Formats: sequence, structure tokens, C-alpha cells
Amino acid sequence: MQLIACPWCGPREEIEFSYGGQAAVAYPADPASLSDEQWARFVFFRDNPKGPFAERWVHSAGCRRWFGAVRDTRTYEFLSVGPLSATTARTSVLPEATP
Amino acid sequence: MTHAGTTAPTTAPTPPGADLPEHQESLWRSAEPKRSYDVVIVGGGGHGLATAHYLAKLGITNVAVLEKGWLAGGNMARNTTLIRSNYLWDESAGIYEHALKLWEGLEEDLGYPILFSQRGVLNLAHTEQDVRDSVRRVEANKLNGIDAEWLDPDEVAKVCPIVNVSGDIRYPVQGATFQARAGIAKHDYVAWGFARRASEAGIDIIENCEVTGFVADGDRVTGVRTTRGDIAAGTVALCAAGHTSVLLDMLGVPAPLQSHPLQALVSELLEPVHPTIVMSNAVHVYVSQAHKGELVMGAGVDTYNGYGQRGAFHIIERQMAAAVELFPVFARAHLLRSWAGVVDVTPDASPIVGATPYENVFLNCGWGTGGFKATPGLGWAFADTVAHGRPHPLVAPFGLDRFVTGALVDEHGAAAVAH
Amino acid sequence: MADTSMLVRHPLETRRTLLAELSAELDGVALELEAPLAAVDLRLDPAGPGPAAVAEVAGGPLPPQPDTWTGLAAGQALRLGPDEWLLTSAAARPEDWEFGLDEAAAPFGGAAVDVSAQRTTVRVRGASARPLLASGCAIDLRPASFPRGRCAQTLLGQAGVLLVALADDDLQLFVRPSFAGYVVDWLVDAAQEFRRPS
Amino acid sequence: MSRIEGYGRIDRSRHVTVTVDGAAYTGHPGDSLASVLLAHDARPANTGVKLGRPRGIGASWTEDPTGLVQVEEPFPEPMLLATTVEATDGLVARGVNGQGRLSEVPDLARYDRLHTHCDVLVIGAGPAGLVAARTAARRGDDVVLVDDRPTAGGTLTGTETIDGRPSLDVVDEIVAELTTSPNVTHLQRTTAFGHYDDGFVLALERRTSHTDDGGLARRSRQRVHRIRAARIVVAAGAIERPIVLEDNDRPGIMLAASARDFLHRYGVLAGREVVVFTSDDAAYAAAVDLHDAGASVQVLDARATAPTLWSRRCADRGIAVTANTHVHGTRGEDRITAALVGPERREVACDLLLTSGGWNPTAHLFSHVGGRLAYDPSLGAFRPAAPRPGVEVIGAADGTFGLADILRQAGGVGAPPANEEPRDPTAVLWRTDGDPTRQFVDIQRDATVADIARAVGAGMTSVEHVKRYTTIGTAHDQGKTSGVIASGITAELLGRPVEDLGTTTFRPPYTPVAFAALAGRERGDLFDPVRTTPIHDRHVAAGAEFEDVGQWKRARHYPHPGENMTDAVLRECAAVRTSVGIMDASTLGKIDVRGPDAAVLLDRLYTNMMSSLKVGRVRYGVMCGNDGMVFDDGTVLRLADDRFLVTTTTGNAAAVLDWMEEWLQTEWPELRVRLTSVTEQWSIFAVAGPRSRDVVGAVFADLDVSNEAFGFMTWHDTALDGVPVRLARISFSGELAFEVSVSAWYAPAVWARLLEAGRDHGITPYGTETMHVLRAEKGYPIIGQDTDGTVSPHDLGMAWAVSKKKPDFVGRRSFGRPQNQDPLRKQLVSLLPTDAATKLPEGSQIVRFADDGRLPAPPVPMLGHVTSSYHSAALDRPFALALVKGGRERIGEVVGVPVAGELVPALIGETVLVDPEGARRDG
Repeated sequence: MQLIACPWCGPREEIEFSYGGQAAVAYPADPASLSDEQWARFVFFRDNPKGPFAERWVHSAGCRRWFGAVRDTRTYEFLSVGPLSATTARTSVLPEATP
Repeated sequence: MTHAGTTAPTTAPTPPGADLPEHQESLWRSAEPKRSYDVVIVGGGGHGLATAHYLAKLGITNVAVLEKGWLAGGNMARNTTLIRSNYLWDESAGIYEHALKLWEGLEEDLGYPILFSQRGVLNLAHTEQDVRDSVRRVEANKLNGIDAEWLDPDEVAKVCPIVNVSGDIRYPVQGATFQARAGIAKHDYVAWGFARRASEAGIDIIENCEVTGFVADGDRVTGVRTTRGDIAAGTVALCAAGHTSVLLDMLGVPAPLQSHPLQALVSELLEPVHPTIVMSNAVHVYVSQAHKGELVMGAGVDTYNGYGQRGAFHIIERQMAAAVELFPVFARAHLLRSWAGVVDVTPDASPIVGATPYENVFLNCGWGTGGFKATPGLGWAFADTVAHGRPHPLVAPFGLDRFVTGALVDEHGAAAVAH
Repeated sequence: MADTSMLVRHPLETRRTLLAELSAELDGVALELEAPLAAVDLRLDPAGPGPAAVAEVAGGPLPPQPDTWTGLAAGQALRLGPDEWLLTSAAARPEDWEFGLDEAAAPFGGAAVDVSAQRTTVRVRGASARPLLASGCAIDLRPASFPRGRCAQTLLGQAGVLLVALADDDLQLFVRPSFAGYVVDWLVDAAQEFRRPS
Repeated sequence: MSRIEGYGRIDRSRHVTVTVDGAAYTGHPGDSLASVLLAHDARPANTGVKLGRPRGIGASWTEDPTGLVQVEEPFPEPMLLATTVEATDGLVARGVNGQGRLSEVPDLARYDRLHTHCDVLVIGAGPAGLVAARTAARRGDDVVLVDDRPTAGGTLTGTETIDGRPSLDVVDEIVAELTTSPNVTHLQRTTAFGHYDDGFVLALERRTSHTDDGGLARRSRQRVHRIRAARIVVAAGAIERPIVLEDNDRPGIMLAASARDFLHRYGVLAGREVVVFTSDDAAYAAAVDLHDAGASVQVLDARATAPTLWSRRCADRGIAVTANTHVHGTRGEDRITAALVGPERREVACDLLLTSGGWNPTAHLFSHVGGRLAYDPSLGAFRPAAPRPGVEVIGAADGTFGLADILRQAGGVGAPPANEEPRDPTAVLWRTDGDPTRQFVDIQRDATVADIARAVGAGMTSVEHVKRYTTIGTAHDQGKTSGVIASGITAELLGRPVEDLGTTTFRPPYTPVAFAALAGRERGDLFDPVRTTPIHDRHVAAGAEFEDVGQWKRARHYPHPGENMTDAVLRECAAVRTSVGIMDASTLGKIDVRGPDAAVLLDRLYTNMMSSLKVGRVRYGVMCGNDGMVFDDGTVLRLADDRFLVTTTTGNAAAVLDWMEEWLQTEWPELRVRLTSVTEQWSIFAVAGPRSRDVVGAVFADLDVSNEAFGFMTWHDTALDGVPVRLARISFSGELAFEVSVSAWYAPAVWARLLEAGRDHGITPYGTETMHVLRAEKGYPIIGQDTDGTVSPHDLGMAWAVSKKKPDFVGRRSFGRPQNQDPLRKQLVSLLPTDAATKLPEGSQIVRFADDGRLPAPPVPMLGHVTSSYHSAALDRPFALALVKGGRERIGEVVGVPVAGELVPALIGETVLVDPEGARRDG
């Protein structure tokens, strides 16, 4: 039962938010040029690390703004929240998942 | 005014817990890992153990089952033990119905009192669309030779008198599908029964043995690295449920899996009041009454990814509200204990079973909330898959390639409800 | 014969009397329906000259802080998000309120959309107003945390609301009209705790 | 009677009568049900769940594993501990045999929730909690103090001295100070039962359990406090640990501190001839106090030597103390009559055997949130191992037992002083020698040492396995007294240290919580919001039957007296096809899309082209997900170059707005577009039928509604008494139709005016069911009914709505996957049962029609299913829409539909059955 710090509204109950899954999965620049395999990767495949995970969240019951977060999927603890652009550079903020 | 709600029993009957069977005197050998096995099964849960059991039946016994913690301590120890096969699509109906048939003979096969009780499952419909989807599923089940009925609210009340079928609740019950052969079993007994048989057949069950990596040679995996040393493997079978992604990341194999907490709870022991199993997707609750008398309930998955084996309490609260709405008699029951498992969910709510880019590594995962009920069926078909090095026809539709071709087996789109 | 006059009434007008009667029996809580207001949803870049330009038309400054509101000449400016405000007016006609504010915001890439009928308002007053709301609203309602001048889009029971602190003992609830019946039922039910002993 | 004068905090001036197992007992306000029974040397008629042996009361509070009762009056409730049920006049209860019974009497009580935010939450109002709360309150913190018992003070009995005064005087003084502090909320009878992330604790307050009347009807019976605290202080005390011995399940065997608690709290002496068997100092206090209250007491200490100070105190009183001695078993039938002492099993007559093997810190609330516990061999128990941010564990919950130490830990330098009592170390003793089949570890589950031995013998090495094999720790008490002992005995049998095994995880709730309490006020009408349109009252007045669509109540049809749904729908359909009908379509989702890039966004999200739509015109659009499956549909009005009004289906209104916002905010933030929900701003009424133009023209006299001036799929603004109104030529019925949009403020008036204007034409309000029939006759799909998330626009026959000019839009790439090229994909077609009489049930499956008209034995390959099925007034026959494999290739083919065991033949046809040329719609 998290208290999630919306970058705009401040800390609110988890129930006010919706989960948007992995951050930084960009829509392909030219889907038509992708193989079926590559397209399937974009549509269906997402990382599923056990540990810190760069994610997207939206404050559905509040300001309705999307934001980025790094959250530990073992403890559920939010390690950071911020505008999407800040957390989508996931190679710089996301440590390797520990096995 | 007197309004005594209950009356004292007139005679001193047998104590309610007197007739439950005892566990066996011997279960499984706690084996030390050998250097090498023909088959290494990663994951000592229900699926891993069932696969081992059916491999042994195929004469393959140089097998290790590696469990990172205590045997069957993951989702097997945490599920709500619902068994049914009334799925919509032919592919799902095939594997789950095969499983159900095996369940019906499993007690004998395992020589273990697994307390399989075929008490039927009601899937309630609350809206016009629920009704359409339910009829669709019932008709599909019948054509697939699976027992299924559509019941109107009065018939629902006959099967389960404590369901509130009055028209003045928020989402009145419009009817239900009923599969009479559905049931429950004792999860620990099932796991231990498989483990015992596998162990008797000479298969090594190795606990506290976590896989930390794989040794690959081209498109073959030659062994697994574990916290108890390296183990060479002729074939590797992955049965790690919610932790599959962790293993696949080690192998560099992507899969469309997301691991989520799934919560469940029990009440105290109560006198028999609930003769069947009731599921309601619309109000997110399912409930049965276990052999000793506790109400066992589950809810929907928590929305975010999580490996923490715990979930958020507001989901439990919402589930309690739904339970009391549908079963007014439950108002006074008490929540005794709640817990969570980690379920691996796929985009089409169907499992992923079959080949991987490594020719001798086979994958079994993505069962979401449906893993327990599939246990013997999956174990049987996966053992065959592993033994013959190709997907058994029952699991063939569930390969990873379906996400590329688009041949999904979409089990949430059409109300073949989860759990 | 149904009333065909174009009279503007609160969607829950038929319950106004009931709420008044109930409030008279409560200790420290009064529930009241507020008159409909013209309102626009204003989207505007908060940086730059836009807010000041809009403020002139709106009749008061736009609140610069998240989750706060300021008074306008005949209404309120409530900050809903980084680039979003709700501007109300008890004086203007909705279409005029939208037109004027849109005209003011447009040069700065902003837009105003008439949402006068998209929300309706319930007033909760009294020393027990906050405890009443705290039975269904999870945000920190202590006066020090949610003083006059604050507002918050949040949940009350299962319904989304915009909660506005007018004073320690005076709060406003903006709610979608379709949810208003539920919210009022919810408030009436919660208010039973505050009935005076008869 | 075992009530002792001069003891207890009960109100002896008043009496209450309770009935247990049919016998009446008198007690006093302040009593528990257990204390009333013990005062009468009685017990509930309890028996063990497996073996059926008699069971008594084994402790004085929530740790009691045995004293469960079924309360019948005044408020029926199963499986409550007699120790926690407050004795109120008229209470009726009975003993249980291990199972409770759910009453069929409806639970009409109220339950509610309260959210509280504070700086410090203190859990437990014993000496540690009280001092911690007072310290924080004096510092100016907002403090919440919760404690599960009826009164504060914890295990303090009044015999202790704090600050040179009787301890309970100090308790009263602190409570008084807290009560008058405006920044303190102090709640007794409130059990913190779950601890979650970020300082979130759930606590259950029993608000009426001590009142005779079940509480004021309007006051909630129980309340779940949802507390967010910046800092949490767990001061929940400790639970005494019994020593397992043969036949330790007999009534008359109790924890030592509990006997003392019964004496000091309730003035009840639980036995006259008392044997105290201990390996810990604390039990001596019980021995001394029970002696002083009139019992004959002897102490058997398992340790090599008895503690000096306590030995002297005992000697002063003539209490025999024997060290280095074990109790090995008991005698008795319904109650203990003797303890079997020493290796020779000497019978020592007694009616009460007290055991004490030390104390288990109550660290559950610390553990719930992931706090790690470690075995402390000096305690024989698990205690918090490492701090967690924001959580402090103090006092006995942290394994601190001396009162002086506890107060210092709780209050720092300002803490009131207490006497320093020397304490000899606890000897860890899980059990004594005896027959393991009669040594009960979990008394409620009838699980014995022999069961643990069987588990270990079967190869179990993990406590989790042993717990599951034996069921130890899974009962009502969740192993409060048995859990650690089970770990200890398992370790012993395995020959491994306890710390290697660990203990099982503590999970919420700490004590059981009623389902209804957790449901709170989300029952009945408040279970889920009911959403209604601005003219809901009009529908009710018109006799509408309603349908749940998401949370909305939508008018489904308006039956006249004597009509069933079929009759009403046929009448409403006929009215629309022959004259004019009106429907409330206000629930449709509406999104105002504004900005220079509005058309770009819509082009990316709809399968069809929206940028080419001209201002003043309307276009039907389809949206797909990335997977290329239809997600929603609706109309799009272009209001200006940079402004569109998008409508969505009722059920998907929120989802579509969220979908658009997600793309806009997370994928294409560079697009200059603003999205605003105006779903409830605008009410929409569909006026449909050949006379709709007359009706609309009459109401909106300023508007030219001729076909020339106001063509199909265009919109026009007008005004009514100065109020802006928008009309659009949109038809979901296939008839000439107008959608009238007006601010919801004016919805009732506009609805009334349209009805009035249509009266001469017999204008007929119609509901969603009628709308469904009308649209199905035209082959228009309902998303979510004729689709199920596996259907592409092409499958619906809507290739015309998929742009071939746009290089990309969401879902486009998926159309190229192999599966989407399969000619056997299911496609939407119509089905006409050839008997022209059978209405095919929606959801029916479709199979090949066999010449003999019989359904083959399973498995039968399925070709598809019926998605929509109705009686058509226009066709005067039943018809259906269906998704059929390769359906369009099969047009003209007869297939079979199993209905109640019969195979009904049905002809596959084109989807549009009424007015395929569209002449009526466009006229």
C-alpha cells in the first residue's frame, strides 16, 4: 500500500495511480520497416526485472499527468520519481537487475 | 425479541477435523546434487514436480528438480487450489480438460490423499455482456466435450443457496455457468504426492539450490550454475513461474512476461456453508470452502510488477466488499490470514510452453492465475515435450512464436475468467 | 407535463430539502448544494506571459502553486495540474466565459473549454466537516496540511472529486454530475455518525 | 465463586448476566466472558478440532489458543475468544468444537473507515507505549495511540511502582494528560492488525463491544482506522511462551501471567491449588500474587537454581520453590487434578497449572512490513534484528523486559523511574520428557510433538514444511504461542540450531477481522457508484427498465403496462422505423481535442483519416490497439481547423481518453494538442425516424433542417432561448436522425421540448435494447459485444474505415502479421435462422450443418459464435450477427447453431439487412 509521490500533487495513495509498465519503450520510427519479430517485440515484450525498474505511472485520480519512476520490484519501494524525460534514460539510472 | 442466529448442535458429533487424512510417513529424499543429469528441471513447484513424475513414467529418471527455497513454497503453497477446465478456446480447453481428467485419477496415481473434491464451479454473470460471454463459453465447452451448463438465478441459488440472487443488489446475478466436475484439492498434498513419487523413482529433489546462471555452448545449454555448484544437463526444463524472467534474462531469451503479486486469504474454520466454488469476475472475487472449513478467497492481481510476495490491502478490502455483497452470510466471517504469490502474466492470459532459441531448453511459464489447475496436464504434456524434444500437441499452440504470428489464445478477451 | 423552461438547477435539486433537514439534525456538519457556476478548463503554459494575460480576463491571478486555488472577481481559479486550471464564475454565462478566456489564452498556445456542466458542487461545512470527509478521503486533511487555499483532485469513496478548502470548517466538493447522487448518498450515510443524540 | 475481594478493575456495584452453553452466569461491567466463567469455575464447552478432547481457557487475551466461543446474542459472531469478548448483560454464547457457524441473521450493523495522518503512531498503551506517546505529545507531535485492550496499562497490574507511586495511578495520570492534549488521539479497544509500506497501519476499533445495546444504530459497530504515520512506535509487548508437556491441553492449564492478569484485572482467582512450572522469573510474580489472593501455590523451576530475590519473597510467604524440576504431564478429566512432577512423575494435586517458558516479543507489526527478525538464544525467541526507517520497536516487543529499562527506552532521560529488579536468565525449554503423541504444540489444531516428529521423519527440514505437514500455527491464534516452540522442537529433532531454521512469516491480520468490517460502507447502494444521466428521473418516471453499462444505469426499454421486453422493444423499433423515437445517448464519452496538431494526433490514433475531415462535417472512426484489434469506435466532429469533438462508446469513455493522453504525454509530447473530457458537459439525445426532421425543425426553428441545408454527417450550431445547441446528422439506427447536444444544465428542458414537439408524431422514447436491434439490422457492430479484443476492422467488414493513404497509425503494422492474413479469420456476418422463428441465443456457437440436422458427438469443430440476436420488427423475423470463420466467403451457406440440444439451421448473409442502400438514413 504505497504512498506515491506524484511529481505535481505530492504524496498520494497508490489507489489514485495507474501503472503504465516499462518506461522508454519508444514507438518505432517506421513500423512498416520492421519484421514481424521486431514488431512483436515492441507490442508484447517488456522487461520484467527483479529489482529496480524504470516505469511509467499516471496520477489517474489527480492531475492525470504521466511521470517516470524507478521502483524496486522486490520491495515495491519507489527509488525516484520525476518527469518522464528524466527517467526514460534508463541506461543511466537503472542498475542491472540482480538475479 | 430474540434472534439467535445459530443453534447449538444436538449431539456431540465427530470432531470436524477427525476425518482428514494424515500425511505419508515418508515423502522425498533430500538429495545432494550430482555432477550431471539427463534432465534438469528448474523450479520445484507443482509444475516442476509433476513434470518429474511424468518423466519418470516415461522411464527418464536421471533427473534433478532444483528448488531455490523449500519445495513447493512458491505459488504452489499460496494458491487457492481451484481446478476447472471450462475455458473458452479449444487450445485452452484442451490442456485444462486433459489436466482435469488426470486430476480425476491422480489420488490413485500418486497413492496420496490429495483431497480432490469435485464440488463444481459457478462463474457468475452480472451484466448482459457477461451473459453472452457465459453462454458462448458453455456452448464451446459442450462442443469440446467438457461438462458445462448455463444456470438462471434460481438454479444458481439451488446449487449455492448462500449466493444473493435478489434483483436489488448493485450488480444482480443474471445467471452463471456451472461446471460440475470442477473442484478443489489440497495443494501441499498434491505437491508432496508428486515429489514422493518422483523421489521413489530415483529423481533427485534438491532444495535450497538456486540457479545463478547457465553454461551455454552455441545453441545448446550444457549445464546450470547453482548456489550448490555447477550441474551438467542434457536437457533443461524451466518451471519457475513468477521467477521465469529472472532465468530467461540469464539466458538472454526475451519473453512477454510480467510478474505481478496475486493475493489470497482465508477465514477461520467454519461449519459447512458453501457447497461449491463461486467466481465472479465482474466484482472480482472467488471463493470456496476448504476441507477443514475455512473460506478460501482470491482477488484480481495487483496492477504493478512485483516479486515481493505481498500486495496492497485495498485490494483485499474491495474483495471483502464484493464477498459480503454476493454472500451476505459472510459478513461475520473473519479474515484470518492473507498472503500473496508472484504470478507471471502474458499479453493474452495464456501460458507459454515449448521451445526456446536453445535447442535443449524448454520453457513452461506464463500461467498467470491458472497454474495450479493445469498441474498434472502440464506435467504430462511437458514431460512428453522434454522427452521427445518437441512440443506435445496439447501445448503446441502455446509457443512463444504466437506473439510474432498473432495467433494469440486470448483468454481475457472473452470472459473465460482467470483463476 | 414536464417543465420545459430553460432554468438551471442543481442536478440533485430534488434532494436539497432532505439535505437541509438532515443538516439540522447533525452536530457540526451541514451539507448543501451549491448553485451551478460557469466553468472552463484552461490549458496554458504556466511559464511566460499567458497566465497574466488570462488573469486580466478572469478577474484575478491564477494560482502559481500546485493544488492551490485563488479567488477571482466572481469565482475561483483552481490549479488542477502543471498546465491546467479550472476557472469558475458565478457571474458569466458559460459560453461567454469560455469565449473570453479562450481568446485570452489562445495567443499563448492555451485553450479554454466550457466544462460548466461537467462538474457540480456540494458544500460541506462545520467543525466536523473534515472528520466526515476523512472517512472516505485518504489525503491528509489536517488543517495545517490542507489549509484554506488548498485544493486536491482525489477520491471520496469510489468517486473522483475536486476537494477545496475554503476554511478549516468549510469545504467544497466538485464532482461529476453522474457521480453526484452517489457522493451525496455517501455523505448522507457517513453523516449518520454525527447525528445529535435524540 | 473464585471472585476475590479487593482485586480487579471491574464495577462490582453493577451486575451483568451472561449465558454460556445454556447456563447463566453473573459478572460485572469490566469483565470478559472468560473472567465471568472463571469466576464461576466454569469454561465453555469446547472440544479439540481433531481429537475431541475438552478445552478450557489457556490465557487471558488474544494469545489464548483454546477459549473460542460462538456468540449468539446480542450480535451473532463466530469464533471469538472468550478472553476478548466483553461481558455485557444478555450476552449468549456457546463453546465450539473447532468450527464456527455463520449466522443467517442479516448483519445490519454499520462499519466504517477513518483516514488519519499523524507524526507518530504508537501501537500499544502499556508502560512503553504510554511513555512514548506522552513524550511525543509533549514535543508537539500529532500522536495516535492505539491499544487493543479495553483499558490502558498493558500488563501493569498495579503492584508495580513507577515514580514511587502505584503503577496504575501513573497510567491514569498519563492517560488523563493524553486525553486533554489536542494533538493526541488515544484509542483503546483498537487493534493495529496490519502494517504496510510508507507508514501505513490498519487498526480495527471495536466501538460497541462494551455496550449492552449493540451501539447506537447510527454509530458504526467497528471502524477500520487507516493511519499514515511519519514514525511508528511498536510497543505491543510480548506473549508468554508455554512449556509443552504431556496432556498440556487440559482445562486448568494456563500461562502464568494470564492467571495474574485475571486476578488483577478482573478479581478472579483461576485456581485454588496452583502449581507454577517455569523457566523464567516472571512467573514468580504470578505465584506470589495468587498466593496473596488466597491460593495455595508451589513453584517448580526448571532452572538449576531459583532466582534469589524471588525465592526469598516466596519463602516469606511459605510458597515452596523447587529448582531443577520438570512437570512431565497432568491428570484429570474435564479439568486438571494433578501435575506429574519429576522423572518419577509424582502426582501433585492441583486445579491450576501455570507454565512459563519465557516471552516472545510481539513483533508482528514490525515483521508485516518486511522487518527482519532474528533468533535470540537468551530469550528463546525472535526479536527485531535490524532497524527499519520510520519504525521503532520498544519495550517487551523489542525483548526489553525490566520495567525500569522499558521506561528508559520509551521516554529517554525524561522517563519516570521504576525499581530495578534483578532478572535471572530465562532457560529455553520447549518441552519436557513425555509421550509426544499427547504433547500439544498447537492446542487449537491438535498438533503434537509426535506430529512434528513425523514431519521430520518424512524428510521435512523447513519450518514452512513442518507447519504445513502439522498445521501448526495456522489456527485462529496464528501460532501466537505455538510458532516459536514448533521451530524450537523441529530444530531439536533435526539436531540443528533454531537460528538456522528461522520462523514462519507473520502476515496480516494480527488478529482476525470480520469481513464486514473490511467491507466498511461499501455495501448495498454504496458498493459501487451508480452513475446516472441528467434526465435519469425522466426515465424512471417513464417506467424505464435499466441496464448496467459499466457504472451507468442506462434505460434499456420503456415497457408499457402488460408489455414484456420483447413487446416493448418491437414497439419502440417500429416507432423509430415508421415515425420517430428519442434516446438518451448522454453516456457516450466526449473528448474535446484542441490545438494546431489535433488532426495529426487523430490521424495517428484512428484507422481512418481525420485530417481530411472538413469543418462542419462528421466522420465515423475506428481505433485499434497496437495489436491491430478494434478497441473503440465513435464519431468525430470537426469543430474548427484546430478543434475536434470525439465521441467514444459509453463503456470506454475513460479508457479512450486515457489512451489518447498516454500517447500524447508519453510518446508525442511535441504535439500541440489539449484533451478535455466533456462527457458530462454535453447531453446528447438521438432523435431518429422518418419524422425526426419535423420534430427537430419544430424545436429549433432558427435552423434549416432540410436535407439540402443539413446533410447527412454534418453538424450545425443553433440556439434555444439563447442557449447554444449543436445538432448533428448522425444515425446509428439507419433512419433519418439527428443528435441534439446541449449543455447538461438544460438537458431536462430540451428532452421535454423534443417530446412535446414529437407528441403529434407519437414520439417514442427508446432504450439501449431497441438501439441495439436497430443498429444490428444495419450491421453496425457494438464494440465489446460484436468484438472481443480479437477482431480487426477488416474482420468487421470495415476495410473502408482503414486508411490506405496514411503511412502509419496505431495498430496498422499488426494488420500485416501472418495471422491477420488468414482467410479463415472470423468475420462479421448476419445469420438468419431458416425457420424464421428461432431467436438464436446470443453466445451460441456455430458449427457445420449436418444433413440429418443432428449435432454430432464432441468434439465438434466450431466455426464461430452468435454475437447479437434479436427479433426484428422491420423484418418481422429473428436475425443475428455472428463472427464466423471465413464468414464472407460463406455468405449463402447454411450453418448449424446448437440450441438446447437441437441443431438450428441458419443462413449466412450480408450484415446489412434493412435499407442496404441507405436511402432512409440519407433522406
